[in-house]
Amino acid sequence: MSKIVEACGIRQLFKSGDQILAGGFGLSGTPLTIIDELLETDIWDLTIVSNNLGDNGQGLHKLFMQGKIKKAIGSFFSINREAVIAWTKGELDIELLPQGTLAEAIRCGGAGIGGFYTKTAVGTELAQGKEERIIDGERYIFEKAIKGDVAIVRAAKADRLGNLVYHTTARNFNPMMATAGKIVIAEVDEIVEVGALDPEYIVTPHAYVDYVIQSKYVKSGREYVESR
Amino acid sequence: MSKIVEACGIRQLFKSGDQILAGGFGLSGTPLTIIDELLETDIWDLTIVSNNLGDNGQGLHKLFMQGKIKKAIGSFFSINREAVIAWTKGELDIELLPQGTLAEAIRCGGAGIGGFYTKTAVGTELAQGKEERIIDGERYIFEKAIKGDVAIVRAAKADRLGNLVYHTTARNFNPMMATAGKIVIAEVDEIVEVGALDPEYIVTPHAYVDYVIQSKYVKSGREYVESR
Amino acid sequence: MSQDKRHVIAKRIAQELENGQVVNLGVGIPTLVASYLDEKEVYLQTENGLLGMGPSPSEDELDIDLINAGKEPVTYLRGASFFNSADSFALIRGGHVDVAVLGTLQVDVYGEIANWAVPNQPILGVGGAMDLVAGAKKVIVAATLFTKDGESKLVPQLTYKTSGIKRVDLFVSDYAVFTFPPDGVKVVEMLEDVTIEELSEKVGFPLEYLNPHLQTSSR
Amino acid sequence: MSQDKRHVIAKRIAQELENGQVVNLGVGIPTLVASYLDEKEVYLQTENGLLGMGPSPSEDELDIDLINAGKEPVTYLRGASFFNSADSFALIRGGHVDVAVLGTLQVDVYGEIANWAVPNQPILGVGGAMDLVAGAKKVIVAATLFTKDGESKLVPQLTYKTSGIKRVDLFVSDYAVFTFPPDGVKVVEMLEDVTIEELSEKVGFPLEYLNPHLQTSSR
Repeated sequence: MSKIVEACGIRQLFKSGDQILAGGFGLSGTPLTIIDELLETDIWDLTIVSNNLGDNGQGLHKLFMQGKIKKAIGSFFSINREAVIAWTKGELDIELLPQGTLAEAIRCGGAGIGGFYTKTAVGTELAQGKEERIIDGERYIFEKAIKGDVAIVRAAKADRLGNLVYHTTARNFNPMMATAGKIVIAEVDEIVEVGALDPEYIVTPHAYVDYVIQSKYVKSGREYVESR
Repeated sequence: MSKIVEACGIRQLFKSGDQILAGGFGLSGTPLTIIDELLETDIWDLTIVSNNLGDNGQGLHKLFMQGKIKKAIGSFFSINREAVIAWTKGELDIELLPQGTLAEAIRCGGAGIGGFYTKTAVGTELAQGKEERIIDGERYIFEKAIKGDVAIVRAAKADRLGNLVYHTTARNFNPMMATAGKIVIAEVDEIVEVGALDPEYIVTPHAYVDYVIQSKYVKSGREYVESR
Repeated sequence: MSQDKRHVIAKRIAQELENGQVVNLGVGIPTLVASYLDEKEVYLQTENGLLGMGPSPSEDELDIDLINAGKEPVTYLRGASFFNSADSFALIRGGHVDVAVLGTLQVDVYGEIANWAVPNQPILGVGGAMDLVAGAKKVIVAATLFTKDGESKLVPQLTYKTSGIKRVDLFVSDYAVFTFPPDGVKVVEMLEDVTIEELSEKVGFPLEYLNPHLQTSSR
Repeated sequence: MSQDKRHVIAKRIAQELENGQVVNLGVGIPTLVASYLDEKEVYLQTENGLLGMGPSPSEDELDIDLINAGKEPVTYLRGASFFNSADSFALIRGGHVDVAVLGTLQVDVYGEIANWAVPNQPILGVGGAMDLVAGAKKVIVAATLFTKDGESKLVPQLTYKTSGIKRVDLFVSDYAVFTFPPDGVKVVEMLEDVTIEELSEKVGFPLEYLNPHLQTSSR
């Protein structure tokens, strides 16, 4: 049993209208190869859950420019100039969540938790329409769990069972997203043998991961470039 | 700055009536040395949050037999015969939670989450008196976060800043409890220099830990024994 | 109860497990299932924080920190991972455990089970029972069909405290394998040489085969 | 705005930080605080998943995966740890970050701040701003006291969108350091050579010293 597949083999796992959880903060930890494969599909009207919509013309930005994205749920789209313009024109739906609320909601989605109460954003515009409750004398708002049809994540290494470890701050949203997709696809820099990863150090246990592909991107100075 | 203290130095950190979060599952991952120090204090009426109340006459069992425990919140006290008898006589208050609910409630306590909705225990006796809510067509019950005045945990190694790593299934409740105490004391097998622990592999960042003591217990076959 | 019966049940459950599945085995009969996995690539999870649990250790290998949910020493296999209790129950409650095999006291005809509160004893332990019932993708219960006193564990209605509203998928007993479609319990197959009429009489209410063909051809 | 003013603010904030504290520095002026920590043992947290952030890397050290919340390359120091975004915000929201130093657009006289929604621009970014305001044990805001257009950022009432109901502890501006007791803003100390009367006139409402002794002896 191996979960390792060719990059192009994952295209069939998506369908129009899917809600996709995409790891990454800026471009760090973004599954660039998987996103490139999505560009080759005939699927549309995607809802993307991700901190931002790519950066520097890469990652989810490409998907957005191709017109595949109907809605984005995340915490920071100010850096995505084209997305901001599209939103102004009513061509893109955006749901803004505080970064910690976004991360926690995805964790809940993967953990079988229906929702949670947070102090973050109480009394602000982002709390409008949300249930408020006093717990032990403090004000909290209710936030619902977030799940995805597919989660696409980037890790440093996978073993053939699908256990994952991450690299520095490229970890970010990836471990939670890997728990909250009906289908979970991981793009990794390196595929290693079962037993090569220390059991104490595995961040995403293989139970969460359905498919693993080898990344085509490598770091070159301040950029991520295609290596082949 | 070092958080390393002598074992006896922690006695002053507790007071009567405290709610104490105590790591461990059975005796695995139980802070046996810290519990021994508690035995030497003149504090009483403790509420203990722990999966069970020790085992084989060790750990929290000693604290219970000394009469220090007023209430226990946990998931499995059936193995604690004396505690069961005390409960029957009305001498011990017990709040029973499913193990996953207990773990999640403590995580929420440390994470600034007021409470959460879980499917676990819906429709059972353990849901009585708890708010029920339908989320996306499924029944959930509300569970409140749990915090402690003091959290006592057991780890394998600490560095002098208080970063912690754990050993196999002795990890169990310890990492969550280490986030949810106003004061957090860790008992460890080994104290290492700052920089000796891999930053990718640290489970409990030092921000959570206030004091570290060297454990006096070592493993000997099927038992934990005092080494000095 | 005879060792044989327990092993009949465990062996039959092992047949239900498939390559690649993540499986949680409860204490008692469920633990025995591990002995019948043969070459199947099944990954055992234990809720105290391990995926990839191996068999009991030799005295040399023994590490008393490394235990299963029944607090017995275990080992871990290549590809295993350790995690904390919150993450472990996130795996369970979030539906990432493919099969939970659990012991039980009672199963009602719709598949609701009572497996945590022993009658006439103080109810002070639940452990991970309710999380597993609510969270595992598939739940198989393993128990002898009758108590030592001869009472059926398969009952029209639970008289013991329920473990949750989720219906189990399969009840593998020493007499028969039961499944629970919306209209109530059906016999999948007999494991003992009795007719369905005889078994119906023993449990105290009429039973039917899931596959009507078996109904007419039994014995 | 002059580089000098920014550095005056950063340097003054550095004085507020204590050995052993876990500190989160926002983008802009807050980032400059790191340059004035000297020998202080302060541990910098960045909400994208690192405690123990070091200075910018040399070109040799550069690893573009390793960035801060402002998406600039950073390094990590001995004793650092990496974690996921949920755990990072658990640290923040759970009250385990001792001090957050944040930029701001406005601060009202009770210490409520507006630092996420730039007026007359589409509001499409919040990042970790609200989590930090709600969660950090102590919040220090860092900003010049006046906008480029000469408007005071210290206001009787917010006209921009609030970042949360929690009041900040300190506002370090280029003119003065403000604190926010229950009865409203007080000047802790002047950083510019102006009288409190002159500053009151500039902000448009009367200001008082926290310590009345300073009130009489100013200039």
